Amino acid sequence: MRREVPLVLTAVVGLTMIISHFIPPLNILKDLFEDWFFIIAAFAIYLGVLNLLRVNADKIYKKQADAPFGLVVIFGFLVITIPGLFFSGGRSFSDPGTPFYYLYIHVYYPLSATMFALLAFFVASASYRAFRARSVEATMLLVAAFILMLGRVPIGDWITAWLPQGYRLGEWADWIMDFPQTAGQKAIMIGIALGVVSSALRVILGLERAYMGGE
Amino acid sequence: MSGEVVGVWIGAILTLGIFSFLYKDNPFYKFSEALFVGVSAGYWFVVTFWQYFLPKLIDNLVLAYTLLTVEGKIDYHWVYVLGGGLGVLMLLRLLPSVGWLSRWSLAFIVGTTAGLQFTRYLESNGIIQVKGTILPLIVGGNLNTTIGNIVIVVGTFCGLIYFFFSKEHKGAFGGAARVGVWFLMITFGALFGYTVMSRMSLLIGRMDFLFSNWLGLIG
Amino acid sequence: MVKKDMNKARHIFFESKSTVLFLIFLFVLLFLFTSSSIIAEETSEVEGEAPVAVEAPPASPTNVSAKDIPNDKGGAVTISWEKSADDGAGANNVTGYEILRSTTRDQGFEHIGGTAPGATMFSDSDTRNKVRYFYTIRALSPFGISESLPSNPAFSKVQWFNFGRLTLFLLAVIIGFAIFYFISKAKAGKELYIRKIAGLEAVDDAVGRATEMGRKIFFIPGIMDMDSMQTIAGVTILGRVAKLAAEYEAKLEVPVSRSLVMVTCRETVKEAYLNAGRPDAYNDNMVYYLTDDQFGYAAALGGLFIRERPAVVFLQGQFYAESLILAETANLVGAIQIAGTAMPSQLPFFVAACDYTLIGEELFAASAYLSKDPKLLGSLKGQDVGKFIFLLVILVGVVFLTLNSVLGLNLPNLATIF
Amino acid sequence: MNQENRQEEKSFWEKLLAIDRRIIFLFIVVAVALPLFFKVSMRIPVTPVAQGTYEAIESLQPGSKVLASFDYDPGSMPELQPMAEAFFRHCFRNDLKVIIMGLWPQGPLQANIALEEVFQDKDVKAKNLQYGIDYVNLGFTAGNEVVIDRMGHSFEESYPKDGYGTPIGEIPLMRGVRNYDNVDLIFSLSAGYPGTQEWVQYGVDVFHVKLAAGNTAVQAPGMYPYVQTGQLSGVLGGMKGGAEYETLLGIPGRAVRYMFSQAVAHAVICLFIIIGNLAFFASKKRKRS
Repeated sequence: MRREVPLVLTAVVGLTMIISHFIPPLNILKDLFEDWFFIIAAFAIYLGVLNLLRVNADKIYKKQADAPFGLVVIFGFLVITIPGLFFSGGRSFSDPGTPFYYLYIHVYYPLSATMFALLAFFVASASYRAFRARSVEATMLLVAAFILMLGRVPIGDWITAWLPQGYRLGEWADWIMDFPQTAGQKAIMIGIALGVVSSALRVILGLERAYMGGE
Repeated sequence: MSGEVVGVWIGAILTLGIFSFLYKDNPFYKFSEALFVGVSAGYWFVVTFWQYFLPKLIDNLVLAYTLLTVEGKIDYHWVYVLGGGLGVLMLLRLLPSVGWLSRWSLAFIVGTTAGLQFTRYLESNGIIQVKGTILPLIVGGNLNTTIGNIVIVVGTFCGLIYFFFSKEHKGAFGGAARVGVWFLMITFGALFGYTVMSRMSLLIGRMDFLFSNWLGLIG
Repeated sequence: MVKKDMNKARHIFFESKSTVLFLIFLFVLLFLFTSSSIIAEETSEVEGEAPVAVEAPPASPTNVSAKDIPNDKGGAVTISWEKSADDGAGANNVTGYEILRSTTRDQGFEHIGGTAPGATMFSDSDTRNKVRYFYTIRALSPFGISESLPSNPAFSKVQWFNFGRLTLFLLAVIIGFAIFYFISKAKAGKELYIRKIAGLEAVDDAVGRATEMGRKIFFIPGIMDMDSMQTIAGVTILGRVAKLAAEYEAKLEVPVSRSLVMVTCRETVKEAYLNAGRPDAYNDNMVYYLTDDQFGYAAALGGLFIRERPAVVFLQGQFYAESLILAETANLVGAIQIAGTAMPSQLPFFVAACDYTLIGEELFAASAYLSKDPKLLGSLKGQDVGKFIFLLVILVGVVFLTLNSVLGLNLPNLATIF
Repeated sequence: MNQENRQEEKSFWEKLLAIDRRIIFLFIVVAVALPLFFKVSMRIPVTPVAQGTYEAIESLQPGSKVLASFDYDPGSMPELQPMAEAFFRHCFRNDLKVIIMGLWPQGPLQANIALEEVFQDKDVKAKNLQYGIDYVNLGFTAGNEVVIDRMGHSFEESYPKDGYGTPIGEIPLMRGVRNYDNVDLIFSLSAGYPGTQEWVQYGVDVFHVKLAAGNTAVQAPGMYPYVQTGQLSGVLGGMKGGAEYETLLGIPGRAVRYMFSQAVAHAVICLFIIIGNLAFFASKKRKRS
C-alpha cells in the first residue's frame, strides 16, 4: 500500500494525460484531473503554512532566543489572513479599497520588492569578488555579458560613437541576442525538452521513485 | 494623516528595515524579514482559499449536493470528493504515523505534471524549435540574413552535439561540441547581462519609491 | 570505470541493424503522414482607406462557408466569409458583423455572436454533434444592415484521433520505444557508454582534498521540493558523494530547505554509508533542515559557510535568485565549488563563480553517470536517439533549403512537413 | 580570520580584493540614487524585438480587440509597470479595445494600478472611455496554462464573470467574443510561470493566435527563439524594454527617466568585474613568484 498505490496512481494519471492529448473525447478526463491538481496544490500550500506556524509556535513555546521573531511571523500571518478572509468582501477580496488590498500594497509589496532589490547589491559584490575569467569559457561569458550590459544602455553607443552607425555596441548587443544567443537558447531548450520527456517517462513508468523518499 | 500617507510610511520603514541588512544583520532586519515570511504565507493562504479551494472544490460539491437535494439525482460533480480527499491526505504529512498517505497526493501531482509536460515540451521546445532551425544557409543578396542563418544553424547544431552523452567528445565530434560550448557561454553571458539589468531595475524602483513617494525629493 | 571497452560501447547505438532500420522506417512514415495533414491558413490584412460617406446599408458579406473544426471532441463549427465591400474600403462604414444560425436553410435564424469589423472568421462552439446548421452573416453599419446568403450546411462531429498532432505522436512513440529498448538492453547486462563529464571527474579529488584539510563538505540540493526533477537528480548525486565521503572519512553536511527533502536525503546518505561499510560513521544530524524561506535559507547557508570554511561545496539541484549569494560566499571562503542546475538564468553565475558546473541536461546525466543504474543510463541513451533524430532533421532540412536557394532546386521544405 | 605566517604586508591588489563589501554596496547606492535627481535626456536605442511588439499593436485597425494577460506581481513592478502603462496609452490612442485578464492572482490588480495612472492623461481623459465598452477586466482565474487551453474553446468557461461579478454575457465588449478567433492580438506581460512561454506553448502552438509580449529582463532572452520562429511577434525586455516602448510611442515616461540610473549602474558593475579580475590575477601572480 505504501509503495504500490502511489506508483500505480502516477502511472495511470500520467498516461491518461499523455493519451488525452491525442484523443479529443478524453479531454474531459484531462480537465477533471487538472481541477484535482489545483485542489491538491491548494492543500499543499496549506500544508506549508501549517508547517510554518508549527515551527514558529514551537520557537515561542520553547522560549528559544529568536522567539520574539516567531511571534512576528505569526502576527504577520494573522494580520493579513483575518482581513483577507473576513473583512474584504469575500470573493472580491483583492479589489482596490479593501483592507486586503491596502495590506498588499503597503506591506506585502514593499517587503517582497525590497527583498529582490537586495540582489542588486549582491550582484555587485559577486561581480567584484567572484566572477573571474578563470578559463576561456568564463572569459567568453564575461565578454558577452559586458557587451550586453553596456550595449543595452546608451553608454555603449556613446563609447563606440567613433564607429560608423550599424557597428556600435548597441548593434553588437542586438546581433548577439538575435543570433548566437538564440542559437544557444535553442540548443538548451531542445536538450531540456528531451530531458523532460525522458524524466517524465521514467517517473510514469515508476523507474524513478526518489520523490517518494528513498529507493 | 490619511490612510494613503500612513501606508507610504509603513512601506518606507519596512523597505529601510530590509536594506539595513546590507550594513549588518540586526533586529530591525530580522523583524522585517519575519514579518515578510508571515505576511507572504498569509497572502497565499487567502488567495488559495478564495481562488482555488472555494471555486474548484467547495462550489462543485455544493452544486452536487444541491442537485441531489433539489432534483434528487446523483451528479457527476460528486467525483470532486475524490480530489478533495487527495488534498486532505496531503495534510496528513503533519502526523508521523500516517504521513506516508500523503505520498498518494504527491503521486497524483507528479503524475499530472509528468504527463502534461511530456507532450508540451516535446512539441513547443522540441519539434517547433527544430523546425525553426531549418533555414537556408545562403540567402542570395542578403549578407546579414546569410550570416545570421549560418550562426543559428551552426550554434544550435553544435550546442546539441555538446549535450550528446553516448559519444566521446573527440575528433570532429569533439570540435563541434567545443563550438557548442562557446555558443552556450555567449548565451550565458547574455543571460548574465540581462539578469544584472533586471536586479538593477528593481533597486531603481525601490530607490525611486524612497526618494519620490516617501520623501518627495524628486518631482 | 564505465568505459572499459570504448569501441564496443560506441557501437551500441548503431550496432543493432534492426533497430536502425526500424527507426528509419518510422521516420519515413512520419513524413508521409504529416505531409498529408498540413493545412495552411492565411488571414488577410486590412488596409485603412479614406472613407467615402454614403448613407446606405453596406454591401453584404459573401461566400459564407461553415465546416467542422478538425481534431476536436466535437461541439464546434467554424464559419468563414469574405468581408463586406464596405469594410475597410468603399464606404468604409461597417461597424461589425453579426452571426446567425439556424437548422433550416430558409428560416429560424438566431443571433449567436458578433465580431469586430475586419473579421472573416467565427467559431460556434455551442453546437450539437451531428445536427446540420446553416449560418448567415450580417454586416452592421449606422445606415442599416445587410445579410449574406446562407452558408452550406455543416455539422460537428467527434474525432477519435487528433491528426494535427501526428508528428508529435510518432516522435513520442519513437523516443519512448528507444528509451525502453536501451533500458532493457542495459538491464540485460550490456554496458552502456556515457562520456566523461568534467565536473564529475573532479568529485573524487575534491572529496580527497576535504579529508586532507580536515574541513567539511557541504552538499546543497537546491531549494525546491521532491516533486522537482532537478532535486531528484541532486539527491542521486548526493548518494554518490556520500559514499565517497564515507570511504575517505571526510565530514559531510547536508543543510536543506524542505522537510521532505530532508527525509529523502537522510535515507540516501544512510544507505551510502552502509554500502561503504561505514554505517557507524553515519548519524541523522548530518542532514538537517534550515528553513523553507528562500532568502532565509540563503542567509543561513552564508553564515554556515563563513563559520565552517568548508573545503568543498556542492550546489546540485534547482536554484533561483539565491544562487549567486551562495556561489559568492563559498568562493569567498576558498571552497572548491561543483555546481549543477538546469535553470538557464542561474547557470551564468555558477559558470562565472564556480570551479565546475554541470549545465542543464548534464545534471540529469550526472545522476545516471554516477549511479550507474542501468535504467537511468538506458533512458539517457534514449534521449540521445531523440537528439539524433532532431539533428538529422535539421541537417537534411538545411541542406535541402540551401540547395533550393543556391541551385534553384525544388526540394521539399522539411520545416513545413515535420 | 585565516592567520598565516605570511604577515608581510599585503600588496595593493590584495588589499583591494579584501575590501569591505559595504563599500561596494555604497557605490551601488550612489550609482543608482544620484542619477535619479538629474533629468538627462538620453537617446534610447530601440531593439528589433521591441519594434516587433510595437508594430504588432500599431498595425491593428481601430476597434480591434486585444486580450492582455497580466501575469506578474508587485515584485516585478519596476520592470513591467512602465510597459503596462505604455501599452494602455498605445491601445487607447489607437482606439483599440482591451480585454484584461490574469493568470497570476495579482495581475489584474496591476492592470488597475496602471489604468489609474493612464487615466490621468489629458488625451486619454478626452476620450471618455467606458468600462465594458472600451476595456474590461476579467480578473484572475486559477489554473495556469490550463486556463489558456480552455479559453481556446470558450472564454466564458474560464471567465463566467468579469472581475466585478458581472456575467460576461452582459458586457457589451464581450459580446461576440467566444474564443481566440474573436480577438486580434494577445499581449502577454509576464514575470515567470505561468507567462509568455505558456502563452506560446498553449495559445500560439495550439490555437494559432498572434502574440506579442513584455517580459522581465531575466526572462526576455529565453523568448528570442520564439521570436525567431515567429511564434512571438516581439518582446520588450525589462525596464529597458519599457523605455524603448515609451520611445517608440513618443510618450516618454518613467522607464525613460530611470534609464540614466540603469546606465550608470551597468557601468559600475562592469568596472567592478574589471577591477576584481585585475586584482585577482595580479595578486595570484605575486603569490606565485
